[in-house]
Amino acid sequence: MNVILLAPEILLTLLGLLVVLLGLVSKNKNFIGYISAAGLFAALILLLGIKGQGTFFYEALSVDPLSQIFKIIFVVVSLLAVIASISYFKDNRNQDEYHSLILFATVGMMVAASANDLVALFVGFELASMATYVLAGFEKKNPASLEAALKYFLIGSVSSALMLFGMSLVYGLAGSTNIPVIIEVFQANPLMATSSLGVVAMVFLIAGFGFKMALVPFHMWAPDTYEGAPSVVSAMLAAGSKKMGFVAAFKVLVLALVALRMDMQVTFAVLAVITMTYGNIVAISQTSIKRMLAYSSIAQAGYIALAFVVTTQLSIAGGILLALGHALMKGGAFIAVALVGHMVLLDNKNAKNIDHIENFAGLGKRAPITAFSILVFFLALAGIPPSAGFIGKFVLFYSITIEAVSQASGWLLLVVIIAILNSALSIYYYARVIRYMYVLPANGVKIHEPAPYVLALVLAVIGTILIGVYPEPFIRMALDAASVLGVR
Amino acid sequence: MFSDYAALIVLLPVLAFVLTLFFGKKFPSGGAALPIAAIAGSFIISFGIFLEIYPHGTVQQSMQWFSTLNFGILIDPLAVVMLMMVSFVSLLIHIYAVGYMSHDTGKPRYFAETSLFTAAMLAVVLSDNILQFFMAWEVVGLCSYLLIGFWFHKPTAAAAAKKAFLVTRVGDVLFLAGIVLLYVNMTNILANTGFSLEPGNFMLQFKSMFAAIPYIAPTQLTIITLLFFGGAVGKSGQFPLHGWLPDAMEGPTTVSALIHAATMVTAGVYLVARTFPMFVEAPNALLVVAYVGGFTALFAATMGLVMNDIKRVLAYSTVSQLGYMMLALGTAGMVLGAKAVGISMFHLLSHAFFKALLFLCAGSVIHAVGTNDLREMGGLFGKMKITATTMFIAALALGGFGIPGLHIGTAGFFSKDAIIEGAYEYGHVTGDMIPYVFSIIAALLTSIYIFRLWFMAFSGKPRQDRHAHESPKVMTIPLIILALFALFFGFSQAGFYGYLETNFELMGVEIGVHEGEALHPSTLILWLPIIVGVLGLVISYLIYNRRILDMSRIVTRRNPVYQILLNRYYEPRLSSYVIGEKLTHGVVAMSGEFFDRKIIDGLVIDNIISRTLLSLGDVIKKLQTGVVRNYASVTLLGVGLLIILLRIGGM
Amino acid sequence: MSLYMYLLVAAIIFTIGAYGVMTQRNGIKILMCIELLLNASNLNLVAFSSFSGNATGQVFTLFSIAIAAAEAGIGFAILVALFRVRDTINLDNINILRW
Amino acid sequence: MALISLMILVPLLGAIIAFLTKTRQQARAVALIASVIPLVISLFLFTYFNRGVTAIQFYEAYPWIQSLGISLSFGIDGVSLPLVLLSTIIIPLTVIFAWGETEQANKFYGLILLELVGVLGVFTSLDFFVFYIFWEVVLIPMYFLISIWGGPRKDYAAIKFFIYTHVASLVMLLAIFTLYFNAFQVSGVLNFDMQYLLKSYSLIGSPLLKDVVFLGLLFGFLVKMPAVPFHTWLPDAHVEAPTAGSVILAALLLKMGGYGLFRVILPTLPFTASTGLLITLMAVIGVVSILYGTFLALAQRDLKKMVAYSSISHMGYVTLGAAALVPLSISGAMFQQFSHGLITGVLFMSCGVIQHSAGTRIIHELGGLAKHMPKLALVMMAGFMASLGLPGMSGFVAEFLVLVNSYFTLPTFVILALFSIVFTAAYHLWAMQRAMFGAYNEKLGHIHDGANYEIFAMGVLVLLVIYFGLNPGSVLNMMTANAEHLDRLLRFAVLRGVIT
Repeated sequence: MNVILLAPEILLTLLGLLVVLLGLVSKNKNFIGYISAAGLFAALILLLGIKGQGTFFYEALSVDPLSQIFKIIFVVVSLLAVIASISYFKDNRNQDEYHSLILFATVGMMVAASANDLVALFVGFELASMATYVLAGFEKKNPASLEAALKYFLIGSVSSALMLFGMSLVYGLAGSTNIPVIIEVFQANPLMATSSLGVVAMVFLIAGFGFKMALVPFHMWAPDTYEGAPSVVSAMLAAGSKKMGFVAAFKVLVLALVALRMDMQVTFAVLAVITMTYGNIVAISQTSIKRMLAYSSIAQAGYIALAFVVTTQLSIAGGILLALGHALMKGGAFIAVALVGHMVLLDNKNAKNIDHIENFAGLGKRAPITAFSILVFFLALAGIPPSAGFIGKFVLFYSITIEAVSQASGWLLLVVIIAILNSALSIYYYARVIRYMYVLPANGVKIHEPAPYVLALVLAVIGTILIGVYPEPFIRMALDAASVLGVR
Repeated sequence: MFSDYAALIVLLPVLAFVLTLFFGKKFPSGGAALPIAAIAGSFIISFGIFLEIYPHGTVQQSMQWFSTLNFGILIDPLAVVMLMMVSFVSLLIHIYAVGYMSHDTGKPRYFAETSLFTAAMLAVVLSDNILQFFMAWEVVGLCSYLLIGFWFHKPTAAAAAKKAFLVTRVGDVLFLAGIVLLYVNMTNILANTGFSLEPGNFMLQFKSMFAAIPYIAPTQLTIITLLFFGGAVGKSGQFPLHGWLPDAMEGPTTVSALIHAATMVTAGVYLVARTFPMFVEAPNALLVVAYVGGFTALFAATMGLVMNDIKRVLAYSTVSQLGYMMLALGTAGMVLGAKAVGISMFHLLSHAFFKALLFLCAGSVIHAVGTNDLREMGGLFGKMKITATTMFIAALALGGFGIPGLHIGTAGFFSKDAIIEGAYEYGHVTGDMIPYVFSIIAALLTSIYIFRLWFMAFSGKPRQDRHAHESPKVMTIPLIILALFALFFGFSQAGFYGYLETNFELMGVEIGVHEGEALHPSTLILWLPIIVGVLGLVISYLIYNRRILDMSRIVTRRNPVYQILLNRYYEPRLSSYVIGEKLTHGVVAMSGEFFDRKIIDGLVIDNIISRTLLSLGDVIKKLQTGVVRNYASVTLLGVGLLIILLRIGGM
Repeated sequence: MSLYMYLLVAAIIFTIGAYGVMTQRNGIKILMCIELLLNASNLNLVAFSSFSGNATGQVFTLFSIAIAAAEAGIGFAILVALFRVRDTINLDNINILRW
Repeated sequence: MALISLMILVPLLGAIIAFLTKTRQQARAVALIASVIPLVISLFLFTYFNRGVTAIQFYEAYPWIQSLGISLSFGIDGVSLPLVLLSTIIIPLTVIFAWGETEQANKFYGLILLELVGVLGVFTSLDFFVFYIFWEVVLIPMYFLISIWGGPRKDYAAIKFFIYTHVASLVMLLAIFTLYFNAFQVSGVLNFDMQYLLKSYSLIGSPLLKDVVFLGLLFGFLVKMPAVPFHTWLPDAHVEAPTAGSVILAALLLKMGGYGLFRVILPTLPFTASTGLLITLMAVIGVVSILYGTFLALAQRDLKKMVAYSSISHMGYVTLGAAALVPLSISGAMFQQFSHGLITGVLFMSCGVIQHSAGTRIIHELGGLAKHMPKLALVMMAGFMASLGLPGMSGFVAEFLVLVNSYFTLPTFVILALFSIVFTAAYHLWAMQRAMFGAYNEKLGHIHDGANYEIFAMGVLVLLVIYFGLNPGSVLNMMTANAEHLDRLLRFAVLRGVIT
């Protein structure tokens, strides 16, 4: 048992505690942001540096390519969020709590990512969830923020209850909570899972994970929460904790599906198609950019969920790539929105709904860097090459297409076509924002964009484009990660 | 040694075009000197070549263009006489124009365009392959467009120019189709039969075409020749594509002279003459040629009777004379073989001279009186003697006056009588006298309308108090020269025929020149043309000079015949209004527009697809009530649905 | 008493909780219903574990009880904060975020 | 010597620099330099291109995504070189034409340069993945050109253009997927190389799939061309786009579609399951586009819209010539692409000048412009004559070749196409008469002639049109070489009797 492999988690946990302590002793807390940023950066280095696999705590946790790539996603997202928060929560009295919460949330996600046991998975899930519940409502005086937190919390706990119920049934069926063991048992006697109890268990798990993934119909909380929560937190939620649902789903569902040779293609196809279509169509009619982004991330979840339709290595790799790309693009986008909010508040201290699309008019002149990064993120989200979004969709759609071809199944092809039509449709609302930024006249002066924001944005932009221009290593990582699941 | 510079015949005027267009202003009199010099050069070279190759020689130069196509020069008897005529007449017209256009501001443009016009026509004449012929032919069309619309600020001029281009374009498309068909046939022949090109020859060269005739299926050949003739109909203003020619009068008179005498319209006749060997092998096509020609000759003459615009009268006379030439090619072609080319070309040349003369005279009159309307002219004889005299000579030539017995007469006399005789001979052989009858009646009408014109213009008392004066030397001298040609060109008839008969042998094509069975037409037949000519002269003298009967009672609104003639058989209305505006634009194009914008774009793209999607969003988003209980319900219901779904879709 | 009785009870509890979540307006009541949901699962776990005879289920239950407690804490915290700004915990009025 | 990648990189750099420049003087200077260097390079390629050789020349490849068998490989042959030349000619002239641009000049010129990057990439890349990426990249700058500098309905036009063509390319992408996967199944090698994939097309198992893939590709290209009935994005885009945008759109972007036909469709066409049917389909689409475009052009009131529809009808010749599958008809179609690129440039520039000085493009609101705009009248007349196929101009050669050689395989369609010629002349002349000739419409007030740089750009194009009209061989010979190379495939197909 080589503890080095868990160094990142340990580091972040300790850092979280440290941050709280520092918060107690120090008056001006602005430096804390830098510390946690540094810590996250260090964790990232560790993650990238550490090679090797292993399981810990009686096989409760396992470190493998799959967990690692998701951990990288989580840490990167938190890093971006934290960097942005340095400006966002500047001179806020509770920065220490904020940052520690972010760190704990990250740890929770990482635990979930490398969970090898339902208990660990549940604990990780809950740790991350609770931290983010609080974060969503972190602006205590802002009713919207609190409402967001409330909805998030209620639906979240309902679905974690569902998940727990599902887990309990699984445990009952398999007699163990260790995922590999469960799989073995299932493989041994498939009938068990095809029993109604098994189905119910499966569905409850889907519901639990689907809540995080924001799949229709478990998405209801997402738009409200993303809109109400502080933009940096929304970034965290949309880009980070959302992926926790996917990693869990990959770990449990995919394995279960493979083990049980359960034919859930239709189910997931329906879920995915409904999700992406719903997300895109509703996104079109939004005027609040954060809400629009929320719906767009629902749509993206729909694309990623296509990976479950054909559980091939390639499709899952595609899903992972898109998740990675989406983390950067969506995280960056929300941070950019935060910057715009900052800009609007500069214009007018008590401005209402600051993320309204009108506020983006002439952004190209007022805040060139922000506007440009939004442009990049949106084009990437729309799947225009060369960008992370394109690569992800490319691999994903490719995997579905070849399945359709080799199975000669028309309805799979139909699914792909619906998917591409969706991604074409999405251009409509992305382009509308772009138009506001670059075509419409500015209704304000050029502003100075705070360095932390800019840094976060630039990092996200570079990541987005880098994956698009030089996807080779990322594709390999994704393939390795997918290979862990032992799918064909 | 001239033949080495054959290319210059075209290149000189082209050069003059470029220089005059861009630097004309810097030269005296709008750079008229450049084209005049250039065209004079062309004339000299052509004449030199004529001297070199006479009696039995050709100049052939050719270079590959791309793939199986080429650019080349072919100067055989047929070409060289055309070359000399075109360059010479257009030279005179250019000189005349210096005076005629002296007051116009757009001189550089004018001279540049006329120069290009001449160049293009010369290129048509000496091209050695059908494609190059077509290309030059199109440039001729372009120039006519530019020149007819020279006074583009006059709406009528702009419209006339467009009409000219479009109507001829119809013919051109047929011509192009003919070329396409020919090309395809040639390719197939080369691929499938023993036929092969001599080394250094290209596919669309006239030589190769003629050599290939035996291999082409007769029906194909007929279609090809008919399509070619379609082109000729367009360019030479034959029925039913004649409408553009009278409208072309909107251009300056000198341009009309160019179009009608030297360039453009003769190209159609030249095309048929050029590809005559193919026509000879396709008798049906020849028959069509004959009938279209004969009918046009008569048809146009009838309209010439009633026109009051001096230039329109001449325009219709041109149409009808071109009809004669086609008639000659058709009828004589069937009975006399290659001699037909000689007959028709001879009329083409003599017509060129006296028609140029007529137009220039008309121009001189208009220059003096300041109007085109015959009814406002009269009594000009005293004021402008030279013009009147030369024009009378021209009228005699057009009427074909002369003494049949002892070969004395105007140019028109020789050329036209030969045509009419040909028609008669054709009738005699085949028993089909219709073309002959057409030609005789046309001859009568011709002489009536031309002398009507002359008497109305020059005799009687002035009908307006604008003191007209004789034109300057630069204008009268060309008149005199042309008048001499109109008088004496006819005497070269015998030599001319002899020279052209051999034309196609030079390209190795055998066309029998069978002299009919020794035909001795009765004296009546011999004298009939001149009799009708004189008759016409007398009639118009009595009516328009002596005024024995009052025309105003005949020429009234209530006289349907007069109305039809005056409205030119309603051709302009039909072509431009009904076909042009209503049918093409109004019906076809507009319905297409409607279909495109409203059905495809409006209905499908805009309404059905985009609008639905966009409005759908507003509906669906209402599901997001904002009440958390509903969210929970949806979540739990989702679970239920999922279970059902799995039960159905899954296991 | 067979395993299925336990499972049945758990299912009933779960259903009650679900029903409450769907119908109640009062935040506190909804929190209680969520507790029901969680405890239904706990009951399951314990039942399974005692019948299959391995302890994991009971461990799991301990974890989940702890977590449930924390969750409740957070829930109340949020409700309190919300009450401060909105003067109500009737969740049907908490809908400024919608559409 | 990585000439091609250099040719693509220079404008990319130029674009970035142009974006960063402060004044319009700097911007346009950068744009000019960065667009002339590629011209020099492409002229070099044009000179040292080994004619008569059908193989790819100036080949260069760099590994990129090994795990998917994707490599950055570039090269040119007789099909692509003329289009590369065209692109590098059009863009500098566009920059010169737009020399007076004032509104956000740096962005404007930068976007124009990006367009150059895109089209050069499309025309030179030999890897299907790279091809697709450039194919998509082209959309973005054009979207901005329309939506920032466009006319009143620019938003509608821009988004319509973007989504419409994007859908098409996505459909094409699916077809590419299938090709790629099929090749992988056959050979066990992951490779995105274009030629390799096209060769493997004939090995697709199910006939249905073959046709589906083919249609997917065809759809992608026909929308770009655009061919009726997928053309409706074009008129809107053109009407709203700024002049420079229209020029690039019509002269280069449409050519991408045609290029696709020659590069992708023709090599696969003989091996489809129902070749005869598909050929007929293409021929029908081609002829319908010709006639439809002509008649709709006849119906337009807006000069620019008329020109837009004329582009549709001219591109119809490309489809027809390609469908005829005769070597000379194919090379004629290629030449039509080249020549239409040059001609349409003049036409759209004329529209631009008129719009700029008269303030309107509605034909019946104009009239007698020639009086006050002699220079424009001259070049515009030349352009119109070229567009209606006057011999001696490049358009004639192209259309003649297409018509004549298509007659061998598709006689009826050629006869139909011939009809359009008269009407083509009709709408050109009608527009000239109403807009330029006749009495001067005094409502327009005092108007000035086109600026010298505008006239210069148009003049150069006119000269090129005449040059290539009199001496088409210089580009035609390389096209013909490749067309004959294609013809071997087709001959093979003919032997199998799939082509009637």
